[in-house]
Amino acid sequence: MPRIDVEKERCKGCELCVKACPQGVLAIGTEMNGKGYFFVKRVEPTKCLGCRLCCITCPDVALSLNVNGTMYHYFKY
Amino acid sequence: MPRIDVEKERCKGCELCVKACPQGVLAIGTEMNGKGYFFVKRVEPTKCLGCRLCCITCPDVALSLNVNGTMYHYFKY
Amino acid sequence: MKDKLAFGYPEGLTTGGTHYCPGCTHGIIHRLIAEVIDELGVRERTVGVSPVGCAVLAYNYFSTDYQEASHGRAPAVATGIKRARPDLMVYTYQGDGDLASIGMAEIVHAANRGEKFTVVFVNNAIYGMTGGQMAPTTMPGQVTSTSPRGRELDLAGHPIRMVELISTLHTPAFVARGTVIRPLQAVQTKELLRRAFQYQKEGKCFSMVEILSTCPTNWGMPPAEALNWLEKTMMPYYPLGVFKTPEEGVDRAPLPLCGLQDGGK
Amino acid sequence: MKDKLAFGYPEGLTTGGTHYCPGCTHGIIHRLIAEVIDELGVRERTVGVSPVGCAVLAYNYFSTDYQEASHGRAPAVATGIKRARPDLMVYTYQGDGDLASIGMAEIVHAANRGEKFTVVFVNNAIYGMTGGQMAPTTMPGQVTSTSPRGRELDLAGHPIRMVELISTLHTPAFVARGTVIRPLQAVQTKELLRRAFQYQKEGKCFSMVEILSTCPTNWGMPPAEALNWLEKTMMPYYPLGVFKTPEEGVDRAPLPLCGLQDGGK
Amino acid sequence: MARKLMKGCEAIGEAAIKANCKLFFGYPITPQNEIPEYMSRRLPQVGGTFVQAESEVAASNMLYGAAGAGERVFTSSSSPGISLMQEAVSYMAGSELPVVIVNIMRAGPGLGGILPSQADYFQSTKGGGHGDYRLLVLAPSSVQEAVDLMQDAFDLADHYRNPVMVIADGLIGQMMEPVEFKEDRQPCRSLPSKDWATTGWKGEGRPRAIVNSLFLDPNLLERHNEKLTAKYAEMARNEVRVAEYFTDEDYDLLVVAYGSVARVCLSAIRQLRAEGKRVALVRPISLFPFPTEVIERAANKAGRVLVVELSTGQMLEDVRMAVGKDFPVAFHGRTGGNLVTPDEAREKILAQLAAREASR
Amino acid sequence: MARKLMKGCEAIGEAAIKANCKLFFGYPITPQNEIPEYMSRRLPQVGGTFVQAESEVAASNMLYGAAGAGERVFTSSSSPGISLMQEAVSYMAGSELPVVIVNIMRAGPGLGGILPSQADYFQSTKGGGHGDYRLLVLAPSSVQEAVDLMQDAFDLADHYRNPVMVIADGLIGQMMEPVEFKEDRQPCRSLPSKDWATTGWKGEGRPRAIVNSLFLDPNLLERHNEKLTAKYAEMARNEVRVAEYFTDEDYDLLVVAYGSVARVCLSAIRQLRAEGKRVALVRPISLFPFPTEVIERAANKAGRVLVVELSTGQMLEDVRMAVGKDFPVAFHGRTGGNLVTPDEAREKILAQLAAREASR
Amino acid sequence: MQHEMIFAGFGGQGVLLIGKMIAYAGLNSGKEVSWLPSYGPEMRGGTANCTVVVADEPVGSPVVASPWAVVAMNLPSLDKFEPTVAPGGVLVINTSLINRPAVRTDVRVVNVAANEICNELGNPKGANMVTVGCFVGATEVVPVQQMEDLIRETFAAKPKLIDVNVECFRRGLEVGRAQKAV
Amino acid sequence: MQHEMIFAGFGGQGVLLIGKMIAYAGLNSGKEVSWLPSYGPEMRGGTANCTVVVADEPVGSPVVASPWAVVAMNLPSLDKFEPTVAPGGVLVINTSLINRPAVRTDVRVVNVAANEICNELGNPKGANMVTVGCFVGATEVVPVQQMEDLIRETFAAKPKLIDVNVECFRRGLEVGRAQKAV
Ligand SMILES: Cc1ncc(C[n+]2csc(CCOP(=O)(O)OP(=O)(O)O)c2C)c(N)n1
Ligand SMILES: Cc1ncc(C[n+]2csc(CCOP(=O)(O)OP(=O)(O)O)c2C)c(N)n1
Ligand code: SF4
Ligand code: SF4
Ligand code: SF4
Ligand code: SF4
Ligand code: SF4
Ligand code: SF4
Ligand SMILES: [Mg+2]
Ligand SMILES: [Mg+2]
Repeated sequence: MPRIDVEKERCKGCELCVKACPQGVLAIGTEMNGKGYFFVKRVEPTKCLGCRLCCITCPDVALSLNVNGTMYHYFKY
Repeated sequence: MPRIDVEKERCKGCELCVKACPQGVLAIGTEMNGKGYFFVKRVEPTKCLGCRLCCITCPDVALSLNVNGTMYHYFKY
Repeated sequence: MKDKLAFGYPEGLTTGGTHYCPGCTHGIIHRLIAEVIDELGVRERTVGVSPVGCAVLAYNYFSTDYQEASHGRAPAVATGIKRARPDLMVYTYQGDGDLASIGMAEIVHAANRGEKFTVVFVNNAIYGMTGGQMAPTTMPGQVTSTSPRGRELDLAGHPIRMVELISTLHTPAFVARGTVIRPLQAVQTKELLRRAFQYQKEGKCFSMVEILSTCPTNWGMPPAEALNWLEKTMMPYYPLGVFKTPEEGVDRAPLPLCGLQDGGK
Repeated sequence: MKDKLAFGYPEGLTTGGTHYCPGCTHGIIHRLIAEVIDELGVRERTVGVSPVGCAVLAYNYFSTDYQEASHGRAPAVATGIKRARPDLMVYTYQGDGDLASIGMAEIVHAANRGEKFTVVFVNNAIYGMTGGQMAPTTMPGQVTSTSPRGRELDLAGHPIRMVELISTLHTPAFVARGTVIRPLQAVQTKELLRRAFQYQKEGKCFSMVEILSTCPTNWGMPPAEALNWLEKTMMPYYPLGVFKTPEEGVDRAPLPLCGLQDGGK
Repeated sequence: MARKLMKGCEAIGEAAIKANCKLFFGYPITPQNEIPEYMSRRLPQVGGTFVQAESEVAASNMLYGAAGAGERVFTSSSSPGISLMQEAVSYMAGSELPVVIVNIMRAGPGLGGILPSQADYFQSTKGGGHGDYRLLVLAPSSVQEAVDLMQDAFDLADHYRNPVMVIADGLIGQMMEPVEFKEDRQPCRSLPSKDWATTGWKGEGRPRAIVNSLFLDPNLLERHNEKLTAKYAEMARNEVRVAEYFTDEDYDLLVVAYGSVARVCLSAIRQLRAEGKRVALVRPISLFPFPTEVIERAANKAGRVLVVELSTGQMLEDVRMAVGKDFPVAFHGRTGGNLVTPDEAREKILAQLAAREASR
Repeated sequence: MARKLMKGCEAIGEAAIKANCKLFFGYPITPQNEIPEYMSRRLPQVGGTFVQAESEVAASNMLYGAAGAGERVFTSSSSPGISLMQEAVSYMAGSELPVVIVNIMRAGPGLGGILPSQADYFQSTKGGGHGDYRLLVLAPSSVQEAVDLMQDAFDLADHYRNPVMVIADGLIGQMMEPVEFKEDRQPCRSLPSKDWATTGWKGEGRPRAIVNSLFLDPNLLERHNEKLTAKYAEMARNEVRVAEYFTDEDYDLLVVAYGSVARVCLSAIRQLRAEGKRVALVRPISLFPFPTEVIERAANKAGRVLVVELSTGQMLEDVRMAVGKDFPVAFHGRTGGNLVTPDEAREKILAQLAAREASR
Repeated sequence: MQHEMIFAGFGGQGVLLIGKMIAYAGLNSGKEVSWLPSYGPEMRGGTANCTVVVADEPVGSPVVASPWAVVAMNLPSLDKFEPTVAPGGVLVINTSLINRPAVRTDVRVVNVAANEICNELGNPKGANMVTVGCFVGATEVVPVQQMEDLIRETFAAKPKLIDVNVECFRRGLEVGRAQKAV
Repeated sequence: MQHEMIFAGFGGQGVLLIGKMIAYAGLNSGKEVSWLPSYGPEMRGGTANCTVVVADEPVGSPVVASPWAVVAMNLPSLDKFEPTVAPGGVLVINTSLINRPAVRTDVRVVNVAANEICNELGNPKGANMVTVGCFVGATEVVPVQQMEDLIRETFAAKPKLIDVNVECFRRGLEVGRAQKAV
């Protein structure tokens, strides 16, 4: 299964990933990080396709994607 | 008859008018003006057509053209 | 089987995080550059040049040597570096105020001399860092803090298209425009950056990639809305694409509209 | 019947004579401008701006009010004058070092703001006043005092074509190129100047006329030979003509060479 | 007119408008962006023109053109931007153009920082540009004074046909204070008619106007330099502005400070005097011409001087020149954008008083 | 190596090459065009690079980049061009970049003229750019000295990581004199390795190199300012260069002059001494640091000072500061490109001697 | 008399505005005033503060090292400015966002749960009004009526916001008055 | 000993070159020298001059108000510099282009019809060589052999010009020697 990880201290809560995700995996949470931002959380983790659209979109490189090695072959984009 | 007048102190002897005149009216003379230039002289005054090519060419506005008023109508170029 | 990282943090970036506003696409552009540097394997001989503009602190964000240029002069600074050390990979990162306003002479001349470095030109149609004044690239009617009635074309003229302007130079160059507002466009822009750096690596030519970017803060809109505004307002005026390549036979210097024969009519 | 003056000294010029070298075409250009000012009847409200260059003393030669600008900044000075007093007719007279090198930012931005003045740009492919150094417009291979092996394209790039560059701006303008090396071309160039001043008189747009000119002294050849060199060497690279007019529908911003679809190949 | 709370930068802009200046050319830079922003809003309302220049180089040359055409005009910037104007400043001084330039100084050198500084004193008063010239330099220490000096600046510029520079820092530029614009303000100097301006030559009435600083003949240029020198001497005679505090009383220490810092020092001195400490303050308002005589006199009375600046010691040199070498001139400076606080000023003053005591 | 007749400007160019400087960025301006012209011919012969920049603004920023990449580099210009470099000069001082800048001064202000002048003294020594910084400023008075100082300038720049300015005028730049380039010249100062230069970061060996003058935190910027100030103080201790003539003898008048003018004064003084007149000369070679102590000492011995400059009095202020107010400091200046002739110097010196006599 | 105050909080909390209102209120009641925003790099970090001086005499230094009062709307502000309050001065704490008590015991501490109160009143952006109300209530540094007039002026362009903000101010006022020095 | 000289004429007459040759000849014979061209606005006007100092000691001022010798190749130069020659000095006049005699009586006047002579020798551009030859002949300020060597060096790239110029120089030398002080 692909898994999106959020580095909460990097997230600025801009919501761009939320809008970019075709699967509704992500949403802004209600917790604040150390810089005063409400950061993103996985709300539907199981729906993740591993498409990386959220990663490519995030201006703060707050998201990373881990996949089970056998599952996909990811091209360098 | 058209008549080209040379203002000798303005002339710098660059010879551009000499080359521009289709009639060979002008040539560099052997006299020096106050600035040390050999200035242009009319050598074949009677051949002048009044075409103004020399005037248009002279970088130092050292030439002027006088014509008998009835002879030509000069357009503003 | 162990998990495998399919998207992670590029080595070309330092890990500290940036000062950019939430949703500002400066951050995406940074990442794309870092990835290209990583992928070309040139990090250890790359020197960046930061502008004066929101990216003034870029030297803190890229894990390469860096120089901070004075406002608009990054192309001159890069010329100095590259002429001193042609073995280095050099790029400037410049905003639209920096490059298209105060730095106009420097960018045109560096391009025209064919300096072998790469320019990343981030066009967000505004002065971000100083709080939202009009840029030469500000759109007609766009309200900024120094165009409170919107950019007035009769007083401030039309926005300048730098890519088009630089493309008219006869000196061979690679000149292109992209954006990062959607993932696909980010991927395409990365490709443009890769080409730009590749041309430099081969010592071929000057290269410049203009990237349309957002400034949610000074445009006064949420980040996602800013992406849409860019698409709707800026993209029709600033078409994406490759405008000039160094290959032979693609010089496109414009010809006169009409000959002198009918001049003066 | 009394003689009638069919070609005489224009009122727009002072009578003192110039410091230009013998056969230098700066002098012809001066006369054409003066004649146009006379013929449009605007001498009493015209203000010229001299450059730093061989024409630095232009203020002594035109019988109008005049300002002497710092090197390259004549378009900024003219902007100041015209914005302060829109009723004045304002023109700058600039060399290629002045306008195309140090003054690149000022000319591009004045044109882009659509400042309603006229630029007379005298391109002689060299720095005349300072003794013959390379200009941005110097021809490939041309020997100058700072390009002793001839202009090397890989180090100094190709000559800049200012008219083409300014023509890409979207802001309406009148932009053209002429020369004065033959009487016919001088007449045509006068026509270009007339149009340029006329557009200004009507408050329509920025106007610029580039004029290819000789520098016999620093080219190191007699005046007549200089005319031929210009024709043979410069004219093929700097085509004469009208490049941009303010009339609708003649904007010729270049389009991308290719779409992003095939970018990266 | 009633007193209004205004930000320093905006008040400076409004003061220019009240001084009938209808033209502004400038380029954004922190911490003075509120000036161009204000002008871009206000000028069209009063029939004026705001132009955002492509750079400070261009802005300063636009100033040249507009002033040369006879109109009142000003620009503003901050330290790095002012450096870019130095060629044009020298040209304007050489061509004797009346313009007003505002420098809201920030910390340097180089890009430095955006916080307050007074480290452009040398640049402003000695000539950052080339050649022998002087600017009239005025340094307000409150928003109201900025307004008053701004209005005077235009009159002085016109009177002397010379650029006038108003220098302050972000403290003055960013703070709000009550200001009043006097309705019936009269020019502070006579305003000669601008018959030298390029307004179009009708062939009579006046000679052809040529705005220029080029003199190829060295004798003509020397004569021009002599004329300028005489003008600067006249300014030195007539335009010294200085505020003295407690110099009529007895004191053992003279503090010299200008602009925002002077104000902080004054706070500290008031408190110290309330405690019986004998301290006085001279606050130069015109930095060129420098109030040399006032300082010389006041320093002699004190026998000890403390100069406080947001720099590593620039006005210090002018004070040293005024005071000579007979007694100590101490210095306290802060840099980098750090301010001198009243407590810090107090402490430095007390230390000097103690040293004076010890040396008796 | 044999002595060779060389034009000052060309000798300056050759000296740079002999100092192993392989990079020149510059823009033409009279009266120093022979420098870029010479470099454009010579540099390719020694594997170096000459770039004609689009302007002085660009040239100075190219200097910044090249110096930041660790290479020796220089530029040259004349007064208006140097004014355009002031922002970059402040940046280079702030970023501590070793560069050499040559100013062949011409008459100003503004476009002025192209003949010799010394009116950029303030700009060079006090900071024409913004912020607290100092350049090391050297002023040769012969072509040979220009050569020697030029070579030292690169060493000093590298040693202190500071811009060094060499200022002269068209007299030095345009004249030919015999010069000698020593074959076995050693660096005049230790040359620390340039591990701060942006030469590519290998991830180890040294920290990442960042060439920068921005410090947003005022405390960091203040610390940076303090570091710079300490460096300037070190220069002041170690880098004073001055030539004294007849100061070991008795004299009633001290003349202070630098550069080309000092040489003219020396001619006059030699002749006057031959006639039994008691005059001495101090010629500052480093203008920053200024030879304050030497002048103070020599002035005290004389009791009267005459400063001669091609300006309306700029170095004069530094001399005044050194001398104090106890006895007169007279001034003779020429401007506009006019030179001081030996006869003129003689006459002014005699007048001062007479005044001194009268006041006894 | 002279009162120096620092208002501090996150960027969007409106601390510059309430500082400005105090300055205006001072001016309108015949005092001398100054208002000085912080504009340094800290602004980028998302925090903001301003220094306000209200005095009978023309204001000396607008820079204040030990203010009479500090109004802290978030934790970083409390951390930064608590130590600076002059002994005997006032420290207002927005307890909604600050989860520690004051450390100082030589100053008068005034607590207000500003965000809770404004949320309660349906004006989630009104925490600054609540806080300034509390401050005025606890200190009477400027007249209440002046402040209410200023709120009306401030929101004149958005009439819907006037009443809720006045309401916020008044609720703060009550909270402050309840903690008034006796 | 120190000799100061000014060489002056029209722009194209080659006065800078002959000044330079004198300086080189001085240097090559072990003297200290300086050569200073005029580069001011007068150059634009078509005139040029240079000041050369040849001395035993290092040269003091390269600027000279009253030179020991003036070599005037045209009338404006004579007009300008005749009054400056130091009493007892030397004044060389190219009589081909100067149609007035010298006014000064307290200096040694040396006349040479330089243009006639060089035209005669088929080297119309050699007037400067004739003149400098005459100057050297009349004054022996530098060794003749040095000068001839320098002519050979100067025209090394155009060998055809060497002999005619040496010839011009020698003819000048004769004229000068004939007018040598006795
Ligand atoms: C000489 C100079 N002028 C002006 C400034 C102020 N300044 C800093 S950044 C900037 C413009 C920033 O806009 P842009 O280049 O578009 O970058 P962005 O912040 O939008 O990314 C300006 C004018 C400066 N630092 N130096
Ligand atoms: C700031 C500055 N830089 C350089 C110069 C020197 N300068 C004078 S004219 C000139 C260039 C002249 O060339 P161009 O503009 O082509 O005019 P031309 O003489 O050929 O007509 C230069 C570099 C100067 N006066 N000011
Ligand atoms: S990888 Fe794709 S599906 Fe998964 S969270 Fe990101 S955008 Fe959504
Ligand atoms: S795009 Fe990045 S910064 Fe923005 S909300 Fe998503 S994870 Fe956070
Ligand atoms: S008018 Fe024509 S024909 Fe007559 S001289 Fe001139 S060019 Fe020759
Ligand atoms: S073109 Fe003019 S200047 Fe030239 S030779 Fe003819 S008349 Fe004389
Ligand atoms: S101000 Fe604009 S450009 Fe700058 S970081 Fe914020 S959003 Fe980005
Ligand atoms: S130097 Fe060249 S451009 Fe200048 S006047 Fe002479 S010929 Fe004309
Ligand atoms: Mg921008
Ligand atoms: Mg030219």
